[in-house]
Amino acid sequence: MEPQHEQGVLKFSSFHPWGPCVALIVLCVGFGLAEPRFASMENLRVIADRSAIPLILAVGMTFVVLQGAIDLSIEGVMAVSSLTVAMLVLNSRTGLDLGLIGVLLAVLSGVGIGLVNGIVVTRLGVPPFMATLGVWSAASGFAMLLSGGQPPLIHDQTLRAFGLGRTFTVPNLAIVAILVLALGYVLQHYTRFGRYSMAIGGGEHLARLTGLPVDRYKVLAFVFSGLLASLGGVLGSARIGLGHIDVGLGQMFATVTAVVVGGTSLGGGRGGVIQSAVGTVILAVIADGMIFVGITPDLQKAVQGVIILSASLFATWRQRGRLRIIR
Amino acid sequence: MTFKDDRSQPRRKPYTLVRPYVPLAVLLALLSSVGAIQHTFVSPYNLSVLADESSVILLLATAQTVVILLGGIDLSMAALTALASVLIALTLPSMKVGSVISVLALTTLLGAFQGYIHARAQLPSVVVTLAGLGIWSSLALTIAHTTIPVSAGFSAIGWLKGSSFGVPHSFAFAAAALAVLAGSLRWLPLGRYVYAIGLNPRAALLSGIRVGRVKTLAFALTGLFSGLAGMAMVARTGSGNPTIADSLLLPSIAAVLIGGTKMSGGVGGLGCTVIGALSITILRVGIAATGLDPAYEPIAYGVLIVTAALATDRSWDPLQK
Amino acid sequence: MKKSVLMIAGSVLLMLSARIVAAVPLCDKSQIRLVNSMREIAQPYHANLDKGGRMFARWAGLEQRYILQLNQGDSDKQVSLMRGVLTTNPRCTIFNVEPNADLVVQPMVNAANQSGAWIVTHWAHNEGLHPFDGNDQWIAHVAVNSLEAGVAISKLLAASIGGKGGIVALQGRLDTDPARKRFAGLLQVLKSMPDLRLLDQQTANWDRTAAFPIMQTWLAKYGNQIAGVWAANDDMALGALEALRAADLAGKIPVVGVDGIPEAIAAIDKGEMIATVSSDAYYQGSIGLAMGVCVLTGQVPLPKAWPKEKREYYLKLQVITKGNAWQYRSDPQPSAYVHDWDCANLWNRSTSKAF
Amino acid sequence: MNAPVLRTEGLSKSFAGIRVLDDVSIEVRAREVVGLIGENGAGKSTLLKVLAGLCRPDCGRIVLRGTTISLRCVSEAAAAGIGMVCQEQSLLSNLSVAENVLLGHEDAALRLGVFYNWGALHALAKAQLDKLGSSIMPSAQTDTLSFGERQMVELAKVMAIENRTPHEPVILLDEVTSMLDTEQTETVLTQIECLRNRASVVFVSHRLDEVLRVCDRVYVMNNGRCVAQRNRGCYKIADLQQLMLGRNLSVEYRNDAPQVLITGSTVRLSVRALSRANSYQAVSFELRAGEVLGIAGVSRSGRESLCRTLFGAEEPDSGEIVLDGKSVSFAEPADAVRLGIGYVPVERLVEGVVAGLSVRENMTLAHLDGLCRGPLIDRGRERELVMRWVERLRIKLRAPETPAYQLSGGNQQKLVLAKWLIARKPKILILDHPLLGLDVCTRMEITLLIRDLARSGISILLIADTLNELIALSDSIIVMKDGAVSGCFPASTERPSEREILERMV
Repeated sequence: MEPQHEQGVLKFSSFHPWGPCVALIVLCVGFGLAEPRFASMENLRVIADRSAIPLILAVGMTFVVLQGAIDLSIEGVMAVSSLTVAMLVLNSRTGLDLGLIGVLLAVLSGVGIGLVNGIVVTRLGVPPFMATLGVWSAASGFAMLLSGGQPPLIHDQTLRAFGLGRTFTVPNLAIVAILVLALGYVLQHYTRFGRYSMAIGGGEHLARLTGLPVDRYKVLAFVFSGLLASLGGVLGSARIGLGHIDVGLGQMFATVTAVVVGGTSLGGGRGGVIQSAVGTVILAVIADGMIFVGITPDLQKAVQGVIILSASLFATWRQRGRLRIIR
Repeated sequence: MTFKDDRSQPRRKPYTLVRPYVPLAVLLALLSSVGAIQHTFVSPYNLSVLADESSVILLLATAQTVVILLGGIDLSMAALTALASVLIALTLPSMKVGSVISVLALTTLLGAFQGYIHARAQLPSVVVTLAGLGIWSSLALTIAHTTIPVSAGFSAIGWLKGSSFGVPHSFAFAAAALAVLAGSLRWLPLGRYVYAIGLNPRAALLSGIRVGRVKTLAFALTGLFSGLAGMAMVARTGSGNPTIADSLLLPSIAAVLIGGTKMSGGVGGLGCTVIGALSITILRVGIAATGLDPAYEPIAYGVLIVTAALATDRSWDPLQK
Repeated sequence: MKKSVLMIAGSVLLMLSARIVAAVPLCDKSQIRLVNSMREIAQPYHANLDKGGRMFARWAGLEQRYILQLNQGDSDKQVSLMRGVLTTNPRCTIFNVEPNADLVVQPMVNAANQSGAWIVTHWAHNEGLHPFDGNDQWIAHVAVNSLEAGVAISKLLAASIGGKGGIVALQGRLDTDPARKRFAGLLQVLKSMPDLRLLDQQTANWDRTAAFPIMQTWLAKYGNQIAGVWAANDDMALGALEALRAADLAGKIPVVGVDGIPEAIAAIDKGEMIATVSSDAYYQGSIGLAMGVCVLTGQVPLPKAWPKEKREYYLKLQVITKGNAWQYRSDPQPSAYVHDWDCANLWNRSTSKAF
Repeated sequence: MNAPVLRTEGLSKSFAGIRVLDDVSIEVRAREVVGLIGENGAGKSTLLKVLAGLCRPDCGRIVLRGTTISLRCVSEAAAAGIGMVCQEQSLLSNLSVAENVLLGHEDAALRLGVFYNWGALHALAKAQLDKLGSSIMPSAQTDTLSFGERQMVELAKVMAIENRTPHEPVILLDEVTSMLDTEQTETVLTQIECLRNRASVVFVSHRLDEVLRVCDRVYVMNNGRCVAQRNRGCYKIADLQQLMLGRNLSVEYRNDAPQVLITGSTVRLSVRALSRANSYQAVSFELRAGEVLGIAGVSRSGRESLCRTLFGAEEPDSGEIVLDGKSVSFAEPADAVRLGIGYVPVERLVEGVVAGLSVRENMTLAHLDGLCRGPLIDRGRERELVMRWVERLRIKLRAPETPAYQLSGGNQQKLVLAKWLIARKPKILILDHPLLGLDVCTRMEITLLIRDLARSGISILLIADTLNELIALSDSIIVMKDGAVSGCFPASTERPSEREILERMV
């Protein structure tokens, strides 16, 4: 019988571990057969490039989700960091040219917002869903103030070059993403942060009973997620060349979807960064593949929906049971 | 570890007494603060305008409340609303009232379908309705690439537009729908099942409650209300549009939460959802009325959500950690 | 020819009516409120709408009375925001509306009719709806002929690649009128040029960030088959351009867009884009307000007295290419528009009736 | 007679005005096993919680090795060398055993003070488990363990404390055996015996015999006060019971009414060759009207699974269930409920009651449709019915609107029973450990109730905590072993001995 801590909002037992991987392979093979050029080296790079930023976001989100919480604020964070970086490096609006420092400051803005999330959740006891929903909204408002109807263009060529460039034919962003993923993996499996996050997700009050500093690690998770979100925002604007409040448009849903599809349970305590990475790549492959096989734009969301649904079905069908509790 | 000691801490007591009234307080505070800056904002006329504006969000939030009480969530409502608006706008000229009825029937079925998948395949409602969100919205987009004006037969829904005794019909309609639902939550066995499932699905199951059936029913409800919302939309804009309601999803959920219903299910109710919906609407319109920089609206929005949660969502509950 | 006749007729009629109806001011000028209702200000096009509006407000000495309303792409909200303002002194309030989707025009006009506020709309509205059909508060609808814009850039694109080869097209939000009309323009041109092939088309919802990966994927899929890139607006064009830049193809593959935002013009200067069509956001953001002020101050008769072609007309579009890009490089000065804002020349940029 | 390691002086604690600890003073000496006995709500658990730093006393002080300490949280208590094993398990089932054992104290197994060294971690955990002679793999995921094994891990976790303090730890065991079946209890008790030469132990249990067996001294608690203290050997059981209850215990269920021979009555339920993969195989038996059929067996013998199957909560792979002569199949519990079958699960708070709902709502949850006038619930009739059963079962509560979580375990159990009894004509009751963790007094009430129900014609399928309980309660008994029926004792005048059953169980 299931232990009690499996219950609670949005909690459900974890996916069949190999489900997502299989789904990913099936998708690749399918698209590859439908359109041989899909398998081309160039397209692999494109997919890597495409999934880079979502992957970075997903890694951050994973730790929050592992703790059984959720971070809806990443779009807001991305907007803020995007404008901050655009206004701190050489740009069309402010006279500043801080270069790398500017980038670091922009990334720190995310840390700040993450800190706010964490404090609102732990100190004020607001449920993460609402806390981060609110912070999301507030942050995007702040970004609008910064933007003020004059999106700053980024003239800092090194930053632009990095955003668009490749090293050894691998897109720079993809490299960053891989590094972040590696970092995430180490954090999850070899540090207290990761293990305690698991523990908190497994049963928060039990973790408290054992005397773990639960709140500290919750804040940490939100900060980490904020950090990576702002990193994503910075990279995104380095790529399109201006500070834009819509730089993270739709990323929140995408990231959560990726995490879920990858098999990290929204209930917390199950899954991990690798799973989320797989989920992200799945979504990237879908998006890319659909353009390849020329599915009309109108239907893309539908196809995405169907794939998410069938992927989850495929992954969890065998785990159905009369007493299984699904929210 | 039992939670007895925790919950019976005396200092919590007084707070738990005022808790139910907090959403109302938030609403009034909001209204008065906007009214202070913009006096005419609290004029009867404007209040009725507000009520009218809130009607669609209210419809969405009402059904959403039931699903959230079950411990789930429905992300597909807005998309379904858009689909409904398109279908109604398309079929009104030919089928008149028949179109409304058949579209409502359809959306109800689609909702029930999602519920069935969720219950039968035991997929989390987030996943199922996320997929639904994608499917319904692109379905709407495929059916109608753009705005479909209602060329004829508008009378079938036109009655939603007017207002009597200063009460806009759309709002009265939404409120009535909510009242009916609230009543059945209170007086029908179904209502009690909903709360039981939200609080402890396993015990509910082992008490012989047909959980799957209840869930399917709840999602059928969201389907139906999405249809109604679509109808209200068409009545308001005189046309249907495939992206008409996208931006209403989060506000409607926020309305439920601000109303004091807990994400974790089983705690809360429809009473406060009205208040939540009104608060959200004031925010959407109020800031503009005060002539502040629009950028402050999302900020205020965020602050409100957090404060509301702060006020309502700290009630203690034995089955939640 | 026909146009000029219209103009003359128009102005004559205006003078007559001006003399006959010794128009009295409807509002004390200090009471007038100017509202610019638009989607957002993140996109440069919208930012320029706002700038235009503010420029006019400053010029007319109504800077304090200028209100900006953003609906963040939420049609329902655009209407709500309008009603929110109408609670105070509607009769002296002027709305200059960039409809988030054409369906909002109807309810906004209705709101105006009920409350007595004044409204000018841009771009497009649902079929079968006209200012002159008893909508007396609806001063005018300044339509933009998106088809024409689409045709213009498509022709230029075709010309730049010698009328043959494959092109890819980035569409706007599929449920908006400009998106479809501009694309229709492209299809029209394609029909006339058999050698020109449309390899692929996708929507990027007007959004630069969304356009980037789509373009990347196309490069992977079609490689060197892509001879040109067609985008329904400059923002997406620039997104695609960045993707090209990432593949060192910037400037090698011609790109066209619509809107004439500063970056696009800069790109045209650099030769990375070859053309864009501007409906002059500054003008759109201000002309409606100008009309309203003229009406409210009684410098022109009530709209219902105007001839139909002045209530609903197409706006002159400016095709920007390397040739004339220099004129649009920097933000225009108010002086550039003072002439257009004058109550006598409100219809300067009308090309033809739009009904 | 050595010096006390841990001493409490005049501890008092109130919750919501109700005094749960009233001037309690006890002492625990080095290498001594102290027993705490008393009814439910006598304050045993609260006392332990205070000692373990789970909640703070209103007044009074705790003296550890001569120095007064104030414990703000569990980790502080642990640091001071006090560890507690709770009634409810506190393991994180999604972590490995090793992580659970060392949770919060991994420092010894960290590289550079940051990175986990899994090898070291497992080694450390193994050391702890070895102390208890347990062979559980430290790398195993905790939710793959049986309840008993998890209990072992709990113990290991608590024992790990001794590595962190220079002194011998004080181990608080709160009802650790109440959820275990006979042979698991045995192991735990032997562990406690072993603990004696490493630590001081405070042991709380409802099972008097266990306490008396392992404890050097017992404190008797009765509503919040420590009423007596007895050393090993110098007390009589009856006398203790009297102290616990504050009154004389007239009848113990062991010497219970003679069995009625119900072989004549009709067969209510007959199970034929019922099988479910890796739970039980080819189980067949008959349950007659008014019969109490006990199922003996160790945990994992498939009896729980069998019961759930008969309630429709698990589906059988093959075989058939015949109810009143008609072959039935349950798609979900609801079907079984409609046919008049009720199920009282082990985990009361998780599966039995909806803690958030009121007593009234809980009681009528299963049979609401019977209480409807038209489509609507008839509140009047509902309330009246509820009150009737509250009285009949002597459920102690302030009002029917009291939320279920405010009831004591015993009353919750009664509530769960009532939920099934209010049905028009309940046919079969499936009781999974109905007496689990109840105090003597409630045990007896429920025992008698079960008898009454049987006499009134309801058939009862019973899984009991202990063998003698089982023998006492049931008319006929089947024994299950590794999922198969290994023995069957039809109702007869003389009862099978525990030994007879035991040898068929293991």
